[in-house]
Amino acid sequence: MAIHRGRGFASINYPIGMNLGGDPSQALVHSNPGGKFMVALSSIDLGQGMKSVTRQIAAETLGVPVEDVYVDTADSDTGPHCMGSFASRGTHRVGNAVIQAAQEARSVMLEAAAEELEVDPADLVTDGKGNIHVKGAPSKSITTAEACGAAQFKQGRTVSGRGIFLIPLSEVDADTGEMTPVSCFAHAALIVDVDVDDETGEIDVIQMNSAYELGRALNPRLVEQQLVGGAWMGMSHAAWETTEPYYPERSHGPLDFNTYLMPGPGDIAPHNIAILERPAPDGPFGGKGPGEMCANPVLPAMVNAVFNAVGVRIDELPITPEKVLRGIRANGGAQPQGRRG
Amino acid sequence: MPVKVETYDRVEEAARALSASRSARFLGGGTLVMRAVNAGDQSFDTIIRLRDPDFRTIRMQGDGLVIGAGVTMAALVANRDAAFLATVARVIGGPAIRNMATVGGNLFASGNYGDLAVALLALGATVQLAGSGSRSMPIDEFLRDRDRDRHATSLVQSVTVPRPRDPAAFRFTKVSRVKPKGVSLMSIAALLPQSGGRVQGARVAYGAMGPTPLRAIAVERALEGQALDAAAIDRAAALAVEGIAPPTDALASSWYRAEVAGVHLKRLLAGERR
Amino acid sequence: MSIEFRKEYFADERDDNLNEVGKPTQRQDALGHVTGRSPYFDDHLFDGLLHIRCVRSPHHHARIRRIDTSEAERMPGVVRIITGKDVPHNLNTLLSLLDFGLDDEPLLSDKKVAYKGEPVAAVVAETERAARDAVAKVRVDWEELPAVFDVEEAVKPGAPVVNEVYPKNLFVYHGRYDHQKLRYGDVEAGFRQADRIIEGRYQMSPIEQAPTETCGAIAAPETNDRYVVYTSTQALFFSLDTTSKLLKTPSNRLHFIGGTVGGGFGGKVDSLHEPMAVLGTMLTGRPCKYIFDREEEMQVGAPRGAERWYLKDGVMNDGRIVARKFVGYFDSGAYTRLSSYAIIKGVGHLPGPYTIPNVYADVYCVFTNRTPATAMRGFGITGVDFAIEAHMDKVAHEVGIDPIELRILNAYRDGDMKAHRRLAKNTALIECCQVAAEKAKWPISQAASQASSLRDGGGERGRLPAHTATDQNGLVTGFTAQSYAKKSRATQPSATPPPQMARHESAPVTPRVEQPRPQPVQPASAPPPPPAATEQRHTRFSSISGLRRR
Amino acid sequence: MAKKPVQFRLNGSEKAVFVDDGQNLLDVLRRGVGDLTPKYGCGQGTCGTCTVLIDGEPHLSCLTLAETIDGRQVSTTAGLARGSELHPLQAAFMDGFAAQCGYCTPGMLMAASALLERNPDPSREDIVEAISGNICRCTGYEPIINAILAAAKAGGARRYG
Repeated sequence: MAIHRGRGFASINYPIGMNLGGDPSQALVHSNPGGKFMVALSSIDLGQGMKSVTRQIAAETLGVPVEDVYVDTADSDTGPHCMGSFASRGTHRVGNAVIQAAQEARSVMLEAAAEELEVDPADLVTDGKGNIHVKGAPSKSITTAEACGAAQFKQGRTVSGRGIFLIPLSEVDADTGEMTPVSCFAHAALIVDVDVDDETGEIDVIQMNSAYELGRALNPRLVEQQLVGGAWMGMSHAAWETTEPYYPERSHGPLDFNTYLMPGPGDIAPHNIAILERPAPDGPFGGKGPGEMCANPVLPAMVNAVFNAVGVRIDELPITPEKVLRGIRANGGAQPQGRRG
Repeated sequence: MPVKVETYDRVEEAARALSASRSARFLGGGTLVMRAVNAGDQSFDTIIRLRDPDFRTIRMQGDGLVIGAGVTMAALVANRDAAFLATVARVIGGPAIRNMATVGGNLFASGNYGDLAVALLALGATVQLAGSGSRSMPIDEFLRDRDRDRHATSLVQSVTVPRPRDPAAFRFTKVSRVKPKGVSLMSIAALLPQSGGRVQGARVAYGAMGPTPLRAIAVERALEGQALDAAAIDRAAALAVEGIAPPTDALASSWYRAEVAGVHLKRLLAGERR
Repeated sequence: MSIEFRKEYFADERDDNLNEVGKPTQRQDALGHVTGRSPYFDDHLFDGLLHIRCVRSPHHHARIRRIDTSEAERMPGVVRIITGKDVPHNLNTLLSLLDFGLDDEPLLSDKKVAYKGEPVAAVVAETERAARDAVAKVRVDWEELPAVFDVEEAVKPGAPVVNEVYPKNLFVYHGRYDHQKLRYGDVEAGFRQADRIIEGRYQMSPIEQAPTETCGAIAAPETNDRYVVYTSTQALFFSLDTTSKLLKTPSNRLHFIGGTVGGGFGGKVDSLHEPMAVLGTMLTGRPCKYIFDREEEMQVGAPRGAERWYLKDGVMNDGRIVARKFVGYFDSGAYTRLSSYAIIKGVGHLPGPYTIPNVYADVYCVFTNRTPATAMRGFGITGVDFAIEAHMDKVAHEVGIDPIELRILNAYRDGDMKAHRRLAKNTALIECCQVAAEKAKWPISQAASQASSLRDGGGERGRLPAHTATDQNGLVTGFTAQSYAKKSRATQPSATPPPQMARHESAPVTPRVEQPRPQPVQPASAPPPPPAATEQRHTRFSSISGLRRR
Repeated sequence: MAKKPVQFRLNGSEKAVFVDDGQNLLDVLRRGVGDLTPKYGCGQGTCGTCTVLIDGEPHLSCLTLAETIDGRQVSTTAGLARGSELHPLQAAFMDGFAAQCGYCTPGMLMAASALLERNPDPSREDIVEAISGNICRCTGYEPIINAILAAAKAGGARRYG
């Protein structure tokens, strides 16, 4: 018996938003008289953090503390249209719609503040802590609560805003495939180390090292959640999951979590992540959307690591112990390809 | 048809009710029967439930351990007298499953389940059936006939397991695709008592290598009377699937099982832990 | 596990001093999650709730001769049995909302089934158990038909017809072709010029999204003759509009509530449950729940479909890839759902993040007798990225070059022309490669470690190929182009400006549609800038978004 | 179909309900007494989202015949916090960003709380074992393991219900 260590690499880019565009999202923002804001969406939080990232975007744009904003997702009576949570479009599309809505609400708030302070609204800035003051004269100030209260009860203004983001639908040339798929891409490169047992074909993931470029990490903890969980899913797709273990034969399809295989908590490996941020010109605060792409490099990196370990190319996913063992047998034994780094 | 639950306080009553109906199932820990109820299984309409505390006891009887069929995996792990089985019970399911799944239920588990039954088969346990046909039978016989429906109406009351004199003579391994708690791609249990440095009375059993746990007769023969040295182990491993046609399922193909059975057997016999 | 932010990269393109953005703020939903109070769709209780379970095909492909529900109707607790004739508009395709593809899938089949598990009737009953018991009593007289499971078998002449709407078992693109084409330069010429040809075949497996919460919806009568629907959907208005269409019910009579979902990963877009639950409520006047059990989620719920890719590269001895050809097959299963879309997305992604002067792709959306495929995390991309990156490793091995250096050598850079004929910008592949190598202590050459996405792109690399070889292979007749992605003769992709520009002069963000720019200099006028607002918009965007450099 | 009366303690308070034959505990908790914290994930015993404690030990409520809990103590995530004071595990799950979609969280918390009651100073391996019957599809488990370690350090073994 021998265990062979192998290293595999893969790098990818990932299109942000629905391909070809044509996928609008809207947002509505309004304040109550106390200067607390509500963002109404019909977008979905599947766990990716839609409620949280749009909340931060709204607070940043409004110039108020994040505690002053809550996001309500997905009630078709109150939330305006959104295409949905898929295609890594949430942060990009909904985030931009929220910026637009929040900007409109902010400008009304500043107008109300200006009227109270008897200054030009263009001279006003927010401090992000709940105050609005004259640029360069912090003492001439009013709280956002006072401004919103005045707007409601004295001035008759609605501190609210509407936002939509739509990239017009691109056409596609049937003969050449010429098209405008998306407006920005995220990037990743990943190195995975695996151990391969040359008698059983079993593989263990030992560690991962990666670099992800995702525009801007709008919330670093949410990004971390996506990348750590996404790499786990990539590893799972690579070597565990299938609904049809003998595809294209339809037999022996798993019906539960015992036979639909996914790595358990004892299978996970240390993952060292570096995050690069090259803001997307049209992303909300430069953000792209890391949710989908984080899994993708793991699949090819794993098959490449198996090749490096034992010289077997697994061109059909998932990498089962059986495929590895058959490959080793076909080669007349393990053929380690040499250490990398 | 809606399911009906009948509850009994004495094992004889439960056994009588069970044998009186072809469409009744006995509820152990629920991991098999309640799953079937939830899935709308139309093959039974009555659940027989037993509240007899004796059903959940473990006691010594001579050299053997009498384990009530209602004893859970968790109770088995916690019992000092059953320490030799703890290594097996501990690798079955997560903690919640182990608090529910019973020894009796495990005898009826099929497919990728039933690791304890594999161990009991290797240990040469006997199964006690309750009711009018109250009797004991070797576990080999019980498992052989299990799926022919001969015992579908019998209630397993307890299992008697001879305790290996030398704890090291009993070995168990489970091959799984998920750590730490996948179901069995295969499990192997081996009882290898030695006398004068030679194996005497080898019993080797597989799980997930057939419709029920089964004995590796060719392996046992190859080991019988041998010293457990590398040569003997190799000879036995080469016969790992002699006379056995392993199944194909979602976890692995028949080919793969046949290919690696010898590898895992060899590692178990040689005491290699991976 | 460790995470680090490499702020030194692209630092001059960012303002890192924002108030809220970039902060590790607690999730708005965290307290609800840890107290178990987050309201998922099934966490809404209704008195008198009815349960829906479907009668499903045991066959991969069969004609329905007769459905006999009489015994099931007499079962205790059964309130109603629904069949295809009860569905007001019993034919749909999801992307008809975008005018893409033809209606090809019934909610409840009444003529034939094309995959194992396809629903043909639904039982509405007082308890889930009663529904299950009645499902077992529905008798269907089946006429089994030959089935086809392999994508390449399915497209051969004489293969069983899976989906009558597309008799060749192939989706039709742009009303013209039985596949989506990509033609950029001349791959055959590229292959002739190459030092070596490297080929590969890659197969991606079907995969279940496997959210811990299964798909489902609860519908109930609301006041004012409306229906309220609690749903696990990933796309509220997709589900609402699909329900409106199938049930011929105005959208404003539907009140959909969701947004808190126990994982989706793409598997909760298909909108199968909402129409069924509302239909049950319409027919019974009572709240109805329709939810997949785990077994259904695993095998009847649409998976990420399998993909098969053939790759052929023409490579120079120094590692430069000069031609890359793809032939791809998406296994769509019995119906279209979203596979048609994924293929255009995948083709727009080719040839991966590399600058290759000659690229060719033929990608087919194939119907087979299996569970229809749908979206999953990385949809349209994950499978082909597996193929591309496994292939890159093969190329590196055969050419004898370090795999990371091969990527950096061929990586796309700012200003390069991509195969879909738009210029690359905002690229960062090279930097990711370098940082990953550094973290893993994988040594790479000095040239590779000094390369940059910002340098050495454009110029010759930004030019469209002088000649592109085109063809009319796979031409079909009898189909017309729909409005989705339809090629007009105009040079601008859209005649009307996007709505938010028309409405808000202070729009913070202009959707920047990439344009073909044969001479890649600085990004020129992006379409369609509203006059006079440009400068102000840029200023606003910069100050609010924290972007420094355009 | 006859209904059977069942009396039990849920998070310390007395409950009395009528259950159907064959009805499982998950259904009774959610629809019978309105405790929606345990979730349905499979009904097969393979996902752990419905995990509750019965007499302090983790059980799968979907596989528990409801009438068998008569006279027993059931604990769910609804009973973890003391008023508005979160259980250390809940606080650690928040601080550690150990929940994404949140659907597996109640089951994870129950599995973890049973562990900490028994073993206030668990190793990483002990934790991996304790949550081995609980599926999480979002996080990759690492944040959950770390949160449980952090809760143990913060004195997570606090007895409730």
